[in-house]
Amino acid sequence: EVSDGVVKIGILNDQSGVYADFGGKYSYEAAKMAVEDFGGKVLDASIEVVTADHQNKPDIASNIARQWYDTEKVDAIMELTTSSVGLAVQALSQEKKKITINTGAATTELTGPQCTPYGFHWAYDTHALAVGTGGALVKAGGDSWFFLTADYAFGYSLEEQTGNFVKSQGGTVVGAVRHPLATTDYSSFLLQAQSSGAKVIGLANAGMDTQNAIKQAAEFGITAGGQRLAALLFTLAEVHGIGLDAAQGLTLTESFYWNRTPESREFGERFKERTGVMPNMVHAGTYSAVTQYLKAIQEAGTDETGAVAAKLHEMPVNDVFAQNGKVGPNGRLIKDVYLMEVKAPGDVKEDWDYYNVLATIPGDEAFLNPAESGCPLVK
Amino acid sequence: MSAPLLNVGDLQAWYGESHVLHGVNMTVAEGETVCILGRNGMGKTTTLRTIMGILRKRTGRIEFAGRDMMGVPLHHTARAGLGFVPEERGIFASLSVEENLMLPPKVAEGGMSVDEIYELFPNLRERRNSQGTKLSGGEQQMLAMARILRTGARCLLLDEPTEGLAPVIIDAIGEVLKKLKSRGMTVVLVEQNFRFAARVADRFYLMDHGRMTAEFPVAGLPAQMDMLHRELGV
Amino acid sequence: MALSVATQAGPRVVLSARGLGKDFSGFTAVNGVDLDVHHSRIHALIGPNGAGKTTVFNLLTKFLQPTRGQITLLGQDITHTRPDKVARMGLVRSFQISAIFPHLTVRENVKVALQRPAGLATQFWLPLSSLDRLDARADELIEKLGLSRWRDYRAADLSYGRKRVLEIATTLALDPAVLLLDEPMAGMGQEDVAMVADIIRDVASERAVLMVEHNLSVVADICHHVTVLQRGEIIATGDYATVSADPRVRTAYMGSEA
Amino acid sequence: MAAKSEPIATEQVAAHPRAGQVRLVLLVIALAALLAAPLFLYPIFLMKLLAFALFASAFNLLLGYTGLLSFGHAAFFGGAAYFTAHAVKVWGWSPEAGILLGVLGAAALGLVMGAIAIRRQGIYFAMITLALSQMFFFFCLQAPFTHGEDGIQSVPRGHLFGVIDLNQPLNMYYFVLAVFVIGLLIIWRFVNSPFGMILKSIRENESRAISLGYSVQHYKLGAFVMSAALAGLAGGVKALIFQFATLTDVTWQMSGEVILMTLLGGIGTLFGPIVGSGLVVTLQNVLATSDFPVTIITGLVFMVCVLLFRRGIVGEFCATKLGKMLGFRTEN
Amino acid sequence: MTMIFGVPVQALMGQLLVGLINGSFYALLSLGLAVIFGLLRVINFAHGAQYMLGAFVALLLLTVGGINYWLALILAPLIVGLFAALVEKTMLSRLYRLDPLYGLLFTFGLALAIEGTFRWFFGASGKPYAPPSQLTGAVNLGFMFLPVYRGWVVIASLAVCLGVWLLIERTRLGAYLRAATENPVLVQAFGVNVPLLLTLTYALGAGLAGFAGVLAAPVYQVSPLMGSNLIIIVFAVVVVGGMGSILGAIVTGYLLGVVEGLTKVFYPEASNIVIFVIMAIVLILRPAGLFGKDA
Ligand SMILES: Nc1ncnc2c1ncn2[C@@H]1O[C@H](COP(=O)(O)OP(=O)(O)OP(=O)(O)O)[C@@H](O)[C@H]1O
Ligand SMILES: Nc1ncnc2c1ncn2[C@@H]1O[C@H](COP(=O)(O)OP(=O)(O)OP(=O)(O)O)[C@@H](O)[C@H]1O
Ligand SMILES: [Mg+2]
Ligand SMILES: [Mg+2]
Repeated sequence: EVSDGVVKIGILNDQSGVYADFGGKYSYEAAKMAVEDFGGKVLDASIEVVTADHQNKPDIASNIARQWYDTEKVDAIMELTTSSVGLAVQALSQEKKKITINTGAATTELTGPQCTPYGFHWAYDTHALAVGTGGALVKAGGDSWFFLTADYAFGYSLEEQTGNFVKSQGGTVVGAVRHPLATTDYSSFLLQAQSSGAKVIGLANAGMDTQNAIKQAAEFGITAGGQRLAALLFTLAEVHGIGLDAAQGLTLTESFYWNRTPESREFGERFKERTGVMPNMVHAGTYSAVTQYLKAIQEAGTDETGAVAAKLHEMPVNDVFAQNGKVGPNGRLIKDVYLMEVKAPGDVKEDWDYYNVLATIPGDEAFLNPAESGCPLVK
Repeated sequence: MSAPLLNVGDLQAWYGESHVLHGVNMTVAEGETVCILGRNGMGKTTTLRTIMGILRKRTGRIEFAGRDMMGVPLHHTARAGLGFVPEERGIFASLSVEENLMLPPKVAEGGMSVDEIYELFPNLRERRNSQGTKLSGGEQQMLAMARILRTGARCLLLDEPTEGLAPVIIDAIGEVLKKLKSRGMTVVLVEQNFRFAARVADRFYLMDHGRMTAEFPVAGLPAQMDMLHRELGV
Repeated sequence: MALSVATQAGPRVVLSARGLGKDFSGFTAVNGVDLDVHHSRIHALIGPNGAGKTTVFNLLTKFLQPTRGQITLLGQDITHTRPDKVARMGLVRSFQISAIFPHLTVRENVKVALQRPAGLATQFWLPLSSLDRLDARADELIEKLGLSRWRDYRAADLSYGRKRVLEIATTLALDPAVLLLDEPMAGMGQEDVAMVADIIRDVASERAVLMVEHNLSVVADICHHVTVLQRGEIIATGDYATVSADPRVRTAYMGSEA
Repeated sequence: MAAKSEPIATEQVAAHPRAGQVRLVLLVIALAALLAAPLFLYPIFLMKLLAFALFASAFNLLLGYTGLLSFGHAAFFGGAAYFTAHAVKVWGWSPEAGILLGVLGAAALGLVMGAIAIRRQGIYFAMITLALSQMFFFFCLQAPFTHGEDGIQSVPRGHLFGVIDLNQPLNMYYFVLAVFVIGLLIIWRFVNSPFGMILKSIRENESRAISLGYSVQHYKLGAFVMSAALAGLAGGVKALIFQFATLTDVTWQMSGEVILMTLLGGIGTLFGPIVGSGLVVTLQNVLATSDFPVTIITGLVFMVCVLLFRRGIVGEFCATKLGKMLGFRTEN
Repeated sequence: MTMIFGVPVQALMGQLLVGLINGSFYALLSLGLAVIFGLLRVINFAHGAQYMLGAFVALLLLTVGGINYWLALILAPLIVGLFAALVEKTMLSRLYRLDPLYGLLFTFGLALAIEGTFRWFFGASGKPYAPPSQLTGAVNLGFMFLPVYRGWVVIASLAVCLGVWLLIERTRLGAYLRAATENPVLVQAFGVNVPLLLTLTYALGAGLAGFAGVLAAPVYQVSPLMGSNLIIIVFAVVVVGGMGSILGAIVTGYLLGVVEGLTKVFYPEASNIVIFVIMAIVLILRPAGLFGKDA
């Protein structure tokens, strides 16, 4: 039933670079955790999880993926942080007829024009971030924006979609400046943002870049000067990275928070047991993705890609990460996402208790309607 | 004769695998000026470089002022009182003429003063602020010598000091050497210019294929003439 | 102007300079030098150290760009020509500090010089063996300069003196119309000096030679014409007897040896 | 380059009379091995190996035989990859045409960079090539057709001469092998030609070469362009192998990598770069899926090579008695 | 508000100041490189790594040893210098007699190894390092908020640069070292302990990088790759200034910092390319660099 008697899942992501805490080794742990919770076997075939570091290089990533498929009998690859990597591996996997479930990358391209029948996008995407964080800030009166954008695909789409959303809400975009990936000094960019007079400075970047930008914004008295920062892609890991002093008051969007429900708490604690850190949406998303994939195999009674993909498309998702989430024909998991505010150091009651949940954004609002996603697979 | 200042015994030396010195024996007494004659490629330069310790692939005996120099690290040979003027002059491009002149640390009193030196080599005073290697070939040779005269070394190793020099300068250098001798300076001189050597040296060694094949005092020179004609074509 | 008279009388001028001058950041190394080098003659350029002889060489061969003056080679103005072009036009020089290709064998050194005239320099599609036909000529030269014993040595392993000889060999290989030699005898043993002197005299029969040399016996011996340089300017010119008689020269240069 | 200051071993071991035949036999064995390899090893890996071996050999043509250390060869390698990928994917050119474009593009690039760089020597040359390739890198980062960080993805391999389907791993492999062998033959001839001889002499003593009437700049430029073109050949092929053209191939780290390969194998030896790249690529593959940063090892290897065997593996072998008897020659 | 080329003057002033701050790091780093190159003829590719080392040493001193910023500012450079001295004595020193390119390749490898090691242990993402309490906060200059700490960076680097310049251009030591780079054997034959001098020089250069690292720690995060991003730029600075020209390195450091700052105002896309363009132009027009004496 199961090809060559074992189900092999690959966790391919950045484990040493700017996204090492964002996903990294912790996603691998999440995957193994999922396998154990599932019982370690599916259709009494053993389950294996392998992992590798793609250093945010799409070419390295697709080489590893290719090798995994060709020589190591890997059945599915997940996590895939960084949009460029996500797109590369998803394209390759279609050619090799293998399943990818992306929990780390942001771009809506994955389930848009470049969608594939075997590619799934799980945790979040640029649209959700735009709607969540962008929307919230516009509502709060931040109606003029200036973007600080990472100079590559992910940055552009995040800037574009947030910008569009802001405009659709009657806000304006007064300008944008692009900075190279992994810039260490943002002072000059921040000064431009400052002199633009915009009410909100949207940080269309991620990981270490965002962390540095936020720290330096504080140094240059920008936040003190009354302008607000919108960390468009910012998770628990990054908050922990720069500390509450710098992060407090930030509004951000995640599709998971460990301290939201008893189940998520229980999961969070167990995860922290293993890894020493609380999970963010990428880690929890990976856990969910692996679990769902195994369920699908069970349902399908085989690990043949076509059948499993079909199951993944039709089965609802119910686990600690998603409650009655559904998967669109374009591969997009549609579930609620949450708008958070980072607490002030004083208000923290226990370790890692960083967020106040401001609002829950229903999946249908957060994510593009598959029909409008531009995915050719959607009739 | 008192114990020699410099005493070289069965000195052998190699460049890589090529064996160049095949057991050189030579002694130089305090205050003496000794000249090594020999055709090209016989090992004259090599002898000096080996005594100085620049060429370290060597065996045999080198004693200076009764001290064994074989084990001594390069930067201590100079402090022992040996001064070296290389064949290729070794002027420093990144230093001005004056800096070049001042470079070698004084190892003892009794060296020439800077004024005395400029006295001797007027060109150097004139060009003292220009870059060392911008000097002409000859000027560089003067600088190379002047530099050592400052340090007050007890024993000079001069490798073809007159090469490429104009007769006037050669005369001047001849005078310098005489002056140095009167001060009790010991000199080991490698020369092609036989006429010049005859003027300054007390004693001669004839070098042939890495060995000293003859040794005679300046007095014995006439007797040796035809042999030298044969050997050197003087 | 005894000089100009002499030029009209003598054999044709192949290389001539007019009002040649060179300044190095304020310091004038060469000034107002007029020079005529004649075919089949050996012309000596002598002068105290630092007089500017090497600089004149660098100017004539265009390794340095003159500050003033004009140079003509075989009737053509080369004042603004690149050095390699000048060499191809037939003006070849040796260097005061010997210049050879240290890791090539003696024979290869000579062959490299032979390649260009033989039109075998740019072919990157031909095998090396295509150069074999240069061997004969190369060995001939090597023989002539008494280097046969070292023919297959790396040039680096020769003594200083022999390196100079080798350099002359490569220079001759080009069979240039004008030959510039900068102190060819410096650092050579007497027997080599004699040999090289013969060679120069011999090759001069079908070309012009301009040489810098301190070894006055040689100059007296083989040079038809002598120009004395001092502080970058010509103080005397003519045959050896005339020049060495000139009191200015005696004081400035000859010293006790005259 | 290495030779400049190494002590000169005057003791000469004459090549054994039969050396020629022995070398031929070795060559044949190697070729046979290459032909049989894909039956035992992962073809993609082998192809990567060949591509980098060619790249390193092209680089060595410059460093080993003219003594010019370019720190910007990635520009030609990665640049050609982009050109080929774009031509094949966007314009739908045939693979051979695409590769040709890559080669020409790299050559043109080489002509421009070379024209600027060869006016300088030694470290300055290295630095200016580095600067120029960095400029090219940022150009690629911003130029739309390269798709920045994403790179040009899923490049079709297409049909060679319209008939041979390169999507078949074996077809692709033998195609790459053929390109590789041809590339090497070109290099071999180039180095052992009258032109190569002049290059050598220029490396030894430039001003003397000028005084012999050689227009040094042109010879250097010629070598530079040739090296660039061959690097381009490697790059174009790589783009087809991985169906990918990316920024990684134009970074200065890539320029450093190819230096390592050459150095490790042996500068100025024909087979050195091949051995070197083989080792480096294998190493990278082994460590690709481990979390141990490959740079630690490459870094250490670099240091060890420079310190202990500058001649590189092949170079050292050539220097052994056996090597000399077999008549292997190095430029050092 | 008043405009220059359509840029508000205060923004311009701000950018100039920011440029000056970056320039301070460029100057310190290129100074170290220039010292090493000028005297050892080694292009120290490991300079970026040593800069990173400085920052990490400071971080570890704080987290492990509880040693504060000011002490670290002294200790870290010493530690880095010591490490460099070891490297020089045991390895680098064997390469002086060879083509300078070997020095470049060796240090290139060294850089890879060091950075790789730190990536292995600490990951590539940055670790924060808080500025000393005395230097927190910012002053309002009217046209911008200047974080006090960054003001300090400018002053500190200026002071150190000046000190080093005097040491090398005005002392006998300088003459020795310059000569030693050309012909170490001869200088040693004159009785100077050359090997020791060279070791000290390399240590000094690396120490400067370490110092810059400590200065940088509070400004940027402490990360294993912080140097590798910077090193190439600093190369460009040194080349433009004139390899081995101490003064050139310093002046050009500040200069290019400012130029870069301006580019960020007028044409941000070119901000990361402008320095290389300048470098290429200079290399063509004046290969010895703006301040270099002709090589
Ligand atoms: N660096 C070197 N490597 C190998 N062999 C060398 C080296 N230098 C000199 N030799 C060889 O050593 C021998 C002696 O050379 P040396 O320079 O001592 O001769 P010399 O008597 O000084 O000649 P000259 O009068 O030309 O200076 C020569 O055969 C020369 O080829
Ligand atoms: N590149 C340069 N820059 C500055 N000054 C220079 C340069 N080259 C030579 N000079 C100066 O020009 C003058 C002439 O030098 P040149 O080498 O021509 O003398 P020369 O006649 O060849 O002396 P020698 O016979 O000793 O070689 C010297 O004073 C020298 O210092
Ligand atoms: Mg000698
Ligand atoms: Mg001269």
